[in-house]
Amino acid sequence: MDTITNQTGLFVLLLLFSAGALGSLVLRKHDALSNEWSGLFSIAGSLWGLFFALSVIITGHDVSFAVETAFSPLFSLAFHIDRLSAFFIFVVSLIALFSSVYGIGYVKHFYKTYSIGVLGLFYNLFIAAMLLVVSASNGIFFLIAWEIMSVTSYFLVVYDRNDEGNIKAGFLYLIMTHAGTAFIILSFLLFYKYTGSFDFETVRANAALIPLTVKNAVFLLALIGFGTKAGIVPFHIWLPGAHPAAPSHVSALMSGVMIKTGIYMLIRIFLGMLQPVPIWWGLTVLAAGSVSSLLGVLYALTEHDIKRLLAYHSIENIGIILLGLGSALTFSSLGMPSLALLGLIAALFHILNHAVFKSLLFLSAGSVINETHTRNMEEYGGLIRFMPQTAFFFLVGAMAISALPPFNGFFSEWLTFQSLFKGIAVPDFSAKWMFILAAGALAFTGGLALACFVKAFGATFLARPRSPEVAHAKESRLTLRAAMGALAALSFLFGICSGYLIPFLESIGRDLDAFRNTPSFVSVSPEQSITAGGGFASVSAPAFLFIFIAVFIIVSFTVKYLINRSQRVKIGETWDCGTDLTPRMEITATGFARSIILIFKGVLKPSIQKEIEYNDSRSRYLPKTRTVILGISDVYGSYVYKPLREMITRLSLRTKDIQSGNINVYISYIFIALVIALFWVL
Amino acid sequence: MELPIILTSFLVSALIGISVRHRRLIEASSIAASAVAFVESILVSLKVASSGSYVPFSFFYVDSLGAIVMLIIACVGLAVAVYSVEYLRQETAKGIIGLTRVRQYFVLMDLFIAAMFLAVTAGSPIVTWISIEATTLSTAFLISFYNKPSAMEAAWKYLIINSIGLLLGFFGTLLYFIPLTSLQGSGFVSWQLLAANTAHFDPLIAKIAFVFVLIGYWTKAGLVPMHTWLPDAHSKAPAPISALLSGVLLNVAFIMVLRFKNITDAVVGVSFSRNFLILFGVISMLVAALIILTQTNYKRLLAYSSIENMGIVSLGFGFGGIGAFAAILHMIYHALIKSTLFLSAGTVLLKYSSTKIARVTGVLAALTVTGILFLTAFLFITGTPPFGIFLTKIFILSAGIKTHPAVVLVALFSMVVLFVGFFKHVTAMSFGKTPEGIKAGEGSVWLVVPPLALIAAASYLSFHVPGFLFALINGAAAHY
Amino acid sequence: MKMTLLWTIQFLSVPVISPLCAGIIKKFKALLQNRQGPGIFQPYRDIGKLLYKDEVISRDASWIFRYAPYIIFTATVVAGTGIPLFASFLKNTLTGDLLVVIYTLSIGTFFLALAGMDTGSAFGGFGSSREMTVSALAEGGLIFSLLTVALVSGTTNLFAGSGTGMFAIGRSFLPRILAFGGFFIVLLAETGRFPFDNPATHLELTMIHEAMILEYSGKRLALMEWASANKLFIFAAMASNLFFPWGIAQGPDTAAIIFGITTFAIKIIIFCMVIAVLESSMAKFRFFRLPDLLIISFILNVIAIGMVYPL
Amino acid sequence: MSIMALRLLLGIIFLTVVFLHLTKKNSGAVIAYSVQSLAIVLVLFNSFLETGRVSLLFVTLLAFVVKVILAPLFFVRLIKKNGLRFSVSTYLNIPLTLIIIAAITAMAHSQKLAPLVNIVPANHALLSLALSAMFLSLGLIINRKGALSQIIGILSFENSIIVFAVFAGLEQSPALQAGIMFDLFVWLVIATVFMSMIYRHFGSLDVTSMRHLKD
Repeated sequence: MDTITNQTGLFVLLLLFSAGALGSLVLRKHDALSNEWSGLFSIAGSLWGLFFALSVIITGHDVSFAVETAFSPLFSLAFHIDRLSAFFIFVVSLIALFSSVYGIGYVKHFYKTYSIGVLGLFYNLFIAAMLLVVSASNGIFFLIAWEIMSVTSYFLVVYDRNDEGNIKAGFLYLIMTHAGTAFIILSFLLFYKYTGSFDFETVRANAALIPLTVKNAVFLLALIGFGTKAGIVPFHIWLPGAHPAAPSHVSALMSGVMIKTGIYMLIRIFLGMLQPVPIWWGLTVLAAGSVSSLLGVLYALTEHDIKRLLAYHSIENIGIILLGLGSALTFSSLGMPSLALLGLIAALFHILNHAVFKSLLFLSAGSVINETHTRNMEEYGGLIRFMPQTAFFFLVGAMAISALPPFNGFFSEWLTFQSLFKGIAVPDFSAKWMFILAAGALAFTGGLALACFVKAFGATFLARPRSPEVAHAKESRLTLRAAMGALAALSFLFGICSGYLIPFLESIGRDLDAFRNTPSFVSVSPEQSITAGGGFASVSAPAFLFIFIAVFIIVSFTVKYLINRSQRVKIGETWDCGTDLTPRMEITATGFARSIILIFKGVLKPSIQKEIEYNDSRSRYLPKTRTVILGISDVYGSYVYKPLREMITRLSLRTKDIQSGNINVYISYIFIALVIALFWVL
Repeated sequence: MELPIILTSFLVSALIGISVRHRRLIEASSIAASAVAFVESILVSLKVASSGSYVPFSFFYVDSLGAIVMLIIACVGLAVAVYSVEYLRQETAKGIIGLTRVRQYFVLMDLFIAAMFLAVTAGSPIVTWISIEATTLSTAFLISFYNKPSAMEAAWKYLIINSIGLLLGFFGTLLYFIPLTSLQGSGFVSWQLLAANTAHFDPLIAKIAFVFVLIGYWTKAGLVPMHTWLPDAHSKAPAPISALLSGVLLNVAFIMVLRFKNITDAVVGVSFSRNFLILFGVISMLVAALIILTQTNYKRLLAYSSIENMGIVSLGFGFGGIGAFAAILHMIYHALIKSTLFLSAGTVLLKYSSTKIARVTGVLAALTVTGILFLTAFLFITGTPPFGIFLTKIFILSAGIKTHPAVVLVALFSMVVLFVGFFKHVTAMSFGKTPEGIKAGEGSVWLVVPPLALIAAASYLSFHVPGFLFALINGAAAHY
Repeated sequence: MKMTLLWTIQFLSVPVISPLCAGIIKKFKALLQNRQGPGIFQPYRDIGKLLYKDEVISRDASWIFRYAPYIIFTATVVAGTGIPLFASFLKNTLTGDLLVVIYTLSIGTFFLALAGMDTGSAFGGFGSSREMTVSALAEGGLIFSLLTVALVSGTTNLFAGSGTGMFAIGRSFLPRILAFGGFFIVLLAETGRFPFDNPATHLELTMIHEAMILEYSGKRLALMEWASANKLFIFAAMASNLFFPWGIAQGPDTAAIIFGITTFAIKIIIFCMVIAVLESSMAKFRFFRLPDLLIISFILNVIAIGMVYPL
Repeated sequence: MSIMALRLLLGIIFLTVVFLHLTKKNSGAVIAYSVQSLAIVLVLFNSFLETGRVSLLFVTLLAFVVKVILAPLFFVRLIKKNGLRFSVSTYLNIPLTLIIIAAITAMAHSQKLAPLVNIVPANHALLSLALSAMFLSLGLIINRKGALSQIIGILSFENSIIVFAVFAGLEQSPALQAGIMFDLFVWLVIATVFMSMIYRHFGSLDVTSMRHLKD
């Protein structure tokens, strides 16, 4: 393994993706060839990435080297891959692998409409850029990779360019991410100002030179900058638009992995570079996590666009990851490194898990959309009969994201909960209450997520088809199913094997200086029982699975063979109160969530429009049609972004007055500038 | 002999334009002159790179910065000459212009380029001033080329405002000669002589002189608040001329101030002039960015973007150190990319016959290659990695963060606003449905090759700067 | 040997005793309403009868509908292994965590709601919608009330939580009582009792739980009914053992165990009576008033947790 | 020539600028400019007399031809051709203009600009006056709406610079001066052509009628 944990290993990785990108561009005249080329190289690259990342994690040998550039000593192509980077390379590669497999089949429906070569180019570059982002160790180099990641993903978002909505979503995405980058640039500039370097290692070593107020500023800047990419509320507004707009295998990568790169940098900066940190940083992160997770899931409930719904769940899960990270920060400020490590493990584990089940969900949603040609859940229904395997994979994803045991989502949320529970016991007053609120937010989030996925699965796959499109749906192609199946299996395996995974994650956390010699609060017993918080709580995934399956078999066996052998099962109609049951009588996705929306109307600010048309305008007894539209107003748009936009636009219009068109005025500017300059200098 | 050859070839080409009525010959001679200038400029810059400066006769003087700007003129000039041929043919085909105008165009363009070459290579500040004045004169009729009222208006404003600016610059230049009044008999005052005689210079006069030069020449370089003519002129001129104006002429005027800055700095120290550079730079960035946000005309948008970039360059020189290095690099990138943008905008204008952003939709569908060029150039110029301008911007900001954090903050804000505004308009133009009656397809390959070559050059320079150019940049940056 | 026996009892007692619990409530309610009422073993007879009946399944139903009863029933039984019934020393460290129990029950809720939507009936859909609304809002209160106990006892293992005496730490008395208040509200919500749901109704406008299982018949209906009885029993057991941990067996000593079982039975019966009294004396709430109640439960628990470690 | 005569010439230059501010007729402006140019030529001639360099005589002649003869000729033809007797109005009325003139003159004489006028201490007063003339010319261009007045303003600005340069001893070599003069001539031609084109396009020489280009 040592043989590949060096720079050659990394170059091979980048080379594979570059070859995929360029090759598919060269072959752009042949759709199929280009697609296969891009797919094969990205698969090969992802496999190599997995191999490479695992080698680094297992051997613990950092890969670190720099290629100097001629431009300036400030900027070098510096790589530093420690275990934390390797973990993220692992996550990127893992999801990229299945997305690429899926893509080979999925992209076929773009043939002849759009250039497949361009898709292959940006797709491979996007993955390569993500790999660079998590392995760069020079600030400028990092920013370059970061922006390439943003721009390539922008082009993937607007790939389906005939849809005006996609263009708008892409626009919002790129300007938000650009604004976010400005904040990041500013924080790096502040690093440079006080440590004289953009190199992360140098900054870390000289972090003591940075005054506390500047550190605080850096914290806020980085939280906003990286939070924009991660989709923290209220900087999330681009996310529900952009993720659905991209082709589904790209959405899987964006939601599953790309947004985590923001989290990666938050970990890197807050836990890696700027230790020790003031306690309010951790509390702020906790608050951000609580708000994001709760609002994310609430907004998801209001959606009937399946991919937007999933996108909002990404916000929710980023919130959950932030809860883990926030508790890690808080504990480290309180001098409880073991608990901090627990929080970090929870965050890392959830990053991995969310990547798996969110990409699974996006891929299965993509399969559904591919067959039904709409993202509107109100037009689905009954797909479980037409696409049984897709339905099953979606169900697995839904259970995992709803944190139902024994799937992986449960175990990372369990760890997050444990770190929050332990936080309630800290002696610091404000921290204690923040932890209580965070735990409450997480508890409600869990319940609401469950409701949301009942809605999503039920409206999509169950009951009768609500539009004729559904009836033509067929089970998707083999590569699509293979990718989804593998992710579903992973989602299950990561749950069952959480006991095996946790030591790995712990070794990753220990790579950070703050935790190098920390006694662990997470242990795994021989029977795979995970114990967290120094014996505070424990759970065993295999035992749970065993009991569950055993009981299930006993129950089914008993009911089927011991009790009733003589009775018949008749297939009949659903009871319809004597009328003809039509799909229009089924509950809709909007209707399902309506009660929750109304309960949270203070937050969501729904608008209900009712339009009734009468048969006879004089006697208003028999309505002809009745339309109810339940809309959710864009609160952030109307209270944050719109005023901001209007303010800057007004400023812009004011500035335009300079260009009044009158030449006399223009000349007077020069005169005034001259006079001011003369009398200012003298 | 390189410099006289350059000037002569352009003058010969201009003469051919005046005396001959054969269109192909005029076109060929213009391209040939640009090609000769291109080759000779590279030779000159190689010489400068190896020896620091190049003084063939006492009449000429090329330092590192001059050589860089010379290269810029040569590159953009060649591309513009090639592009102009096809551009004017298409306009003739559309019935917009006749042969007389074409001849006029090439003659004036040749004179214009020649004047710019002379401005950066002349050994005397006064000759420099004369040639910069000559650029104004030769371009005035190019700006009013289409003879429409708005074009007339633009040309008039251009003429008047720049004349005033240049007269101020002239006055400032004269003031720099004060220490030389004691040295009797020297008829010809060269840049070197000025730089060598700073010892007797009254600091207060040096400051006043610098203010006049700064306001004066920067009127021509288009920094706020002296920029007012720029969006008008750059948007009304034919697209290739806009490329020359925005991409090249601004730099030519800009570096004049830098030359005087060196002299002033020798007298009163660097901080005096730096403050000016920073102030004008940041104001230019802010104003240009804000105006771009609600711009409705894409050629004006590009013009404002030039103002913004001049602001960035000014900021870079104002911060000094690595900022100056980045500023020079930025100047090069900006010249190449802004020309690309104007040339692509010209192709778009040919296709859509409108400079209103609202009337232009679906460029990617109608003009695929040009659309991609435009989009790429947009990403380049707004500082999106991996393109070079990102690096130069970061370097400039990091040069400033230590001493002027507030300025850096404003500059960063302007960059974001500019990106948002520019991107909004680019999105509106690139995507969407092509209007009725616009047929898809590039007009001619020669409308694509010149901008493609320019952007290719800029992209290449983003990743690798050839040794001699690097030596030139370092040599020039060492002075600031 | 003894432990195996005890574990078998622990495993079996949830499914075996739960119908009895439902029967007791029904009987009490009947008595309170001056009716004779069915015997307390009537639920067993009902389940038995249903198990042997023929079934009708909608042609719109998918495998979700068919397998949901088994999964739901299994989930309740598995959850039952994670809670203390009569012996707190059976520390189930594998699945006895409060979150495991809660989320295992959620599996049941999840499939119940899906099954409700599966047949395309209008009733099933709104039943699921209401069920998920209530359970989503109950989640916070549920976790926090158990968390109060967990914090008092220093572990989230529910068995250990029932092992500490109620007055072992004097200052934990108030938090526990508050948490119990919260828990009781959640109990009513989760088990579909008044004022949240009327377990006996088939009136379209008010039913929640019944709406979802409307399409079931035969053995699947039996499992559904049984599972809901299990759930009721589990909640009652948690309420009695975690908040009033009296008499529960602390060690594998036969007398203690028998005492534990007895006190447990008494506590359960008392709970059944309380529920019956409540159901007889109270009207069902309008649906949109329920969130207030659930929020009250959550806030009670937040206060309780805040008081566990007073500063 | 005596210093008194030079002062007189400079006074004439200064007064012509003031007159340019006040006159309402285009012809008056042209005449004022010719007078001003003549004064400049005399000043240049004086420096030829002092130095005795023949080349300076050549420059003086060139200046005479361009400024005193050609420029007014162009303007007069323009005025005749288009019948532009009256100049377009100003922004400020006459009293206000006078106040501004006073303010600008005071500014040019202010202590702040002392180093500038002390280049040649003997010519201190002259330099101040030349500086005032410069600023006043700028003020003229700003205040006047007429294109012709603006052109004359620029020319008068240039004259003031020349006169400042002469008194400050900053003359350039004759070759360069000739170049400058040639530039000026070309500029003059172009400006005149533009003026007639503008008149054709806009129907007046009022620059405020040009309002196509604004943001």
